[in-house]
Amino acid sequence: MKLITAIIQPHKLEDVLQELDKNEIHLRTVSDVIGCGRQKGRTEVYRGRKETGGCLKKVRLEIAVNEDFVQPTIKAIMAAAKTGNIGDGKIFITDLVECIRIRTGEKGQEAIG
Amino acid sequence: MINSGDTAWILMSTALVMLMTAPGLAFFYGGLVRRKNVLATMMQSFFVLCLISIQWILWGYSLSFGPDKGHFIGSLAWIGLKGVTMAPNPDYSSTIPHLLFMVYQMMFAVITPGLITGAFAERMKFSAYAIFTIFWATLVYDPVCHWVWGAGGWLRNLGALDFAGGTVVHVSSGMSALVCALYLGKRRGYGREPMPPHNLPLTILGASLLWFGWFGFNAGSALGSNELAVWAFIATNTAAAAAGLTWMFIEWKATGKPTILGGATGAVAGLVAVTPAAGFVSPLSAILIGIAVAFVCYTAVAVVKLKLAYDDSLDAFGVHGIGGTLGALLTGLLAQKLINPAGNNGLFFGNPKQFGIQAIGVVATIAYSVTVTFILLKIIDAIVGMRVPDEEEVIGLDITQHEESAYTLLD
Amino acid sequence: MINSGDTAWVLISTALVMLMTIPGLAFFYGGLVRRKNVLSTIMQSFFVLCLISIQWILWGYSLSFGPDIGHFIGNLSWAGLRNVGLAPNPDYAATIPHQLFMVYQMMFAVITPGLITGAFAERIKFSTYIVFTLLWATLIYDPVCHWVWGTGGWLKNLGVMDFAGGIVVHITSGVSALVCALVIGKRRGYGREPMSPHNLTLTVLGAGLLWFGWFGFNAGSALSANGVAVSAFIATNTAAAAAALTWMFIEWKLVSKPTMLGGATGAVAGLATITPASGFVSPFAAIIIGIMAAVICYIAVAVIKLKFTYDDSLDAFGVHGVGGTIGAFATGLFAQKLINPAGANGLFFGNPSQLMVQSIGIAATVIYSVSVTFVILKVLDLVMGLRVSDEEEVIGLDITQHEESAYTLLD
Amino acid sequence: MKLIIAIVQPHKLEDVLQELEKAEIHLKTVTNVLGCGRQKGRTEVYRGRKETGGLLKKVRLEIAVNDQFVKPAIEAIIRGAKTGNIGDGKIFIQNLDECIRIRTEEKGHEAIG
Repeated sequence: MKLITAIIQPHKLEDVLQELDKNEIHLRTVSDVIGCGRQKGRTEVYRGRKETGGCLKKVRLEIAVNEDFVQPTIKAIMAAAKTGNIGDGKIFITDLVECIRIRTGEKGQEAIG
Repeated sequence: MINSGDTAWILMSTALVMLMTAPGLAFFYGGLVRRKNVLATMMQSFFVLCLISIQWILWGYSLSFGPDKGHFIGSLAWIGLKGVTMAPNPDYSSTIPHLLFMVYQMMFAVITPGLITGAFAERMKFSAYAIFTIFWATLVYDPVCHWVWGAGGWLRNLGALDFAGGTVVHVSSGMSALVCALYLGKRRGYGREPMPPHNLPLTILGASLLWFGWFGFNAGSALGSNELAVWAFIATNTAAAAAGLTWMFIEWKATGKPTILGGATGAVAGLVAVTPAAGFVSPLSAILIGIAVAFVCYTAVAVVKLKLAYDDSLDAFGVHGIGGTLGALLTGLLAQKLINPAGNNGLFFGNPKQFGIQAIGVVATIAYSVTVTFILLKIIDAIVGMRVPDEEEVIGLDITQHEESAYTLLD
Repeated sequence: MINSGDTAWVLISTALVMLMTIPGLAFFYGGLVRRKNVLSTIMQSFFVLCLISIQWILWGYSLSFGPDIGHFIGNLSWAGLRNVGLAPNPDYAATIPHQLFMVYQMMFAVITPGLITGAFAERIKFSTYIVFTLLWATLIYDPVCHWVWGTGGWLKNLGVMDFAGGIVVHITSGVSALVCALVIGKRRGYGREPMSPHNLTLTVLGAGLLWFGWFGFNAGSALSANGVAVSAFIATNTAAAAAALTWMFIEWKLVSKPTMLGGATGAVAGLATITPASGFVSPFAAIIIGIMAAVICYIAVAVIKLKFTYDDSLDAFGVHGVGGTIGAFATGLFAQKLINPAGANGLFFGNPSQLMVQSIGIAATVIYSVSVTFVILKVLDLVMGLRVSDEEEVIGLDITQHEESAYTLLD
Repeated sequence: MKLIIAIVQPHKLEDVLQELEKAEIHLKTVTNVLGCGRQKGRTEVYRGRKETGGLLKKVRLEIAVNDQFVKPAIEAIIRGAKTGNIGDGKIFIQNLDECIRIRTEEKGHEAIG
C-alpha cells in the first residue's frame, strides 16, 4: 500500500478529481496549503504595493492506494494537473504500513478505497 | 427656536458619524491587517469610541467649544457639560438643542484619533495606545477644533473655511499618523515578507459604511435639514464616486488591473478631500476634487511611501493627511458664495485671499499637530514603551494584547 | 416651500438607498459566489455606485426627469444639472429641494444595473461590464424611468402606478438579467460541479442591510415624512416578513429543512414585490403580496430555473424580475384610494381598469428591456467579448480581473 | 516509530482527542480537510438546487508515536470515532524514519510525545 501526496494548483483540483473518478479512485483527502518551489509567487498588487515571493496557495491531495493503483493514480493526476507551466506541483509517494477502516475495523488491502 | 426637522436630521447624522468609527473604520482597517491582528485593530476603533465619548463630556467639549481663551482654546467653564442645555446656542446652531450639537461634535472627536490607528497598526502596545489617545485628543484635537470651529478661535476669525473637518479631522490626524509611523518604525519584516490584507470583504464592508456614514459627517455639518445639507450631500457622493473611478483607472494604466481595494481607497480619499469643501462647492467642482485627490493620494500611497520606505501601514497619512490637506487647499480655489452665503469665494471665483487663508490654516495645523504628537510619543515611550516586543509582534496582537483570536480553525 | 422634516427624511432615505447597493447588494451577492470570485462580485456593485453617480449628474437625470420629448424620454436641457436648483420642483416634490429629489433618484439609478450582476456573476469580463452598465443605464433605465415617473411620460399619463420602482427598477433589471444569463451562457461546470455559496454569513449581512435600506427605498418614495411614508414603511416590513416565513415553510415542507439562505431570499423577494405597491396597499394586502411573492419566486428559482437549466447564477431574474412583475400586477389588485388618495383603486376595490393599465406597463417594459438588452449584448460580444476565457474562469475572476484575492490562508 | 494519519468526522474530533488523552498520547496535529471515499457526499440545498457529490468536511489528525503506542493509539481513535455508519473515516500508518525535537535537538524515541 502506498500513500500518494500530490501538491497541485488549486484551479486544477476539479479536473484532477474528475480524472481520478474516471479511474475508479475514490478515496481522497483535500486540504488548503501554501507553498512554493521554483515558481516564485504570483504578483498581487495592494494599493500599488506589489506582493511577490510569498508562498502560493496550493491544494494538497492525499490518496491511499493498493500497489496496482499507484501508476493509474499518478497518470490521472499528471493528465489533469499538468499544464507545462512552472508551478504545476509535485507528487510524493510513501509506503503505507497499515490502513484501517474505522467503521468496521477492517485492515490492509480491503480497507483501502 | 428648535426646529423638529433640523433636530431629526442632526440626531440621525450623529448616529451616522458614530457608525463611521465602529464598525466603519474598524472593519476598513481590520480587513487590511494580518489575521493575527484583526481584533487588536478593531479594538483600537472600538476603544476610542468608548474613551472619547467620556472624555468629551467631562472636558473635551469645553476645551473645544467653551468660552474662548486667547483665541487658542476653550475655557473649562463647560466642564462636565455645566451650562450646556437644551436651549440652542446661536453661536453654533440656532435651531437644534445645544446638547445635540455637543453630541454631534463628539462623534467627530471620536473618529479623529481613530484614523491615526492606521499608521501604527500591528505593532503598538495597547496600554500605550490608550494613553496616547486620551492625551492626543486633549492636546491636539481639542485646541485645533477650537481654532477652526470654536467661537473666538483664531482660524475662524481669520476666515478659514472648513465645512466638515478637513483640517480639524483629517489634516490633524493624518499628519500625526505620519509622525507615529516614523517614530514607531516599520513592522517586523516589512518590505521583506508579504503582508497582504487578510480579508478584503471586511475592508469593503468598512469602506461602504464609511461612505454611508459620511453623509451624516458632511451633510449633517449643515446643522440643519436645509439646502446647504443637500449641496453637501451631493458633493460628498459625487467626489467619492469620481475619486473611486479615477483611482481604478490609474491602476488599470499603471499596474495592469483595476482592484477593489483601489476603488475603496479612492472613494475614501475622495470623501476625505471633499470634507472641508462639501458645503461650499458645486457638484461639478466635486468631480474635480475627486479626480485630483485620486491622483495625488495614489502618488502618495503607491509611489512616495514605497520610495521613502516608511511603514504607514494602512495609509492613514497617505489618504487622510494628504487628502485632507489637498481638500483644504482646493476649498480655497473652488468655494462659491453662490452655494453658501456664509462662506466665501475661492481663488477661481475672484478671491485669491481665501487661498492664502486656507494655506495658513493647513500649515498651522500641520506644524502644531506634528510637534505635539512627537513630544507625546517621546514621553509615553519613555514611561510605558510604544511598541510590543518582537516576539509578541510575531505572535500577533490579538493573542498578546487581548488574549483572544478572531477566527477558529475547526468547527 | 421647503419643509425641514420632509427634507430630513428624504436625506436619510437617500443615504439608506445608497447603503442598499454597497454593502447591501454587494454582500448579498458576494457571499453566494465561490471564494475565488467574491471580490469581483462585490466590485460590480461598488463600481456601479461610482459610475452611475457621475452618469446621473452629467446626463442621466436629464434624460429621466428632464422636460419631455414625445412622452418617451427627457431632453438634455438639465444635463450637468443645469437648471436643477434648490427650489422645489412641484412636478416631483413640492416640499424638498429639487437637487435632493435628484440625488434620491440617483440612488435608484445606481442600484438597478447593480441587480443585474447576479445573472452573469463569476464569468463576465470586467471591461465589458463597465460598458454594458453605462449603455444599459442610458438606453434602458433612463427611458423607462421617464415613461413611468417623468412628467409627460406615456405610462405616467396612462395612470400606471409604481410607488417605488417595481416596474422601473425590478422588472427592467430582472428581465434584462434573464437575457444576460441566456446570452452569456452557463458557468463552466454548471450543473456538474458543486458551486455552493462560499460564505453565507456575508449573504445574510447583505440581506439584512437590504431590508434596512429598503425602508428608505419604499417609505422614502413618499418624498415626505407623512402618512403615506408610514403606510409604505409598514407594508414594506410586513411583506418582507411574510415572504421570508412563507419561503422557509415551503422549504420545510417540500425539501426537508428551512434554510437561512431561503429566509434571506424570501425576504428580498417580498421586498422586491411590495415595492410598486408599498404606498397604495393596506398591511393585510402586504401579507398576501408577501405570500404570493414567496410562492411564485420559489417556483421560479427552484423549479423553473432547474428545468430550463439557464444559469441565472444568483437569481436576479427569479427574485427581481418575477417579484417585480407580481408586485406591479398586485398593485392593480390591492391598491386603495383610502391609503393614498393620489393613487387609484385596484380590481378588488372596484376598479378593474387599473389592472389593465398595470399589465400594459409591465408588458411594455418587459418587451423594451428584453430587446434593447439583447441588442447591447450582441454588439458588445462582437466588439469586446462578454466572457472571460475558460482558463481565467477556472482560476477565478478576483485574480484574473483584479489581481487580488479576498482571503489569506495563513496569518 | 510510526506516523499515524487519521481522517475522522469533524463532530467526533472531541471524542477522539479525549480518548487519546486517556491513552496518554499527547502529540497531535489537527487540520481541516475535505475528502470522500465510499460515502458520496452530503446533500445540501441552496434555493432549491441540490448540491451532491462534493467533498465532505473531515478532520485530519497526525500523530507520531513509538511502536508500542501504535496499538493503543489506533484503539483510542476507533473508540472515539466509530459510529458504525459509513463515513467514519480511515487510519493510515506509515513508517517514520526520524523524529527531532527542535528545541533540544533530541532525536528518535525521546523526541516523540
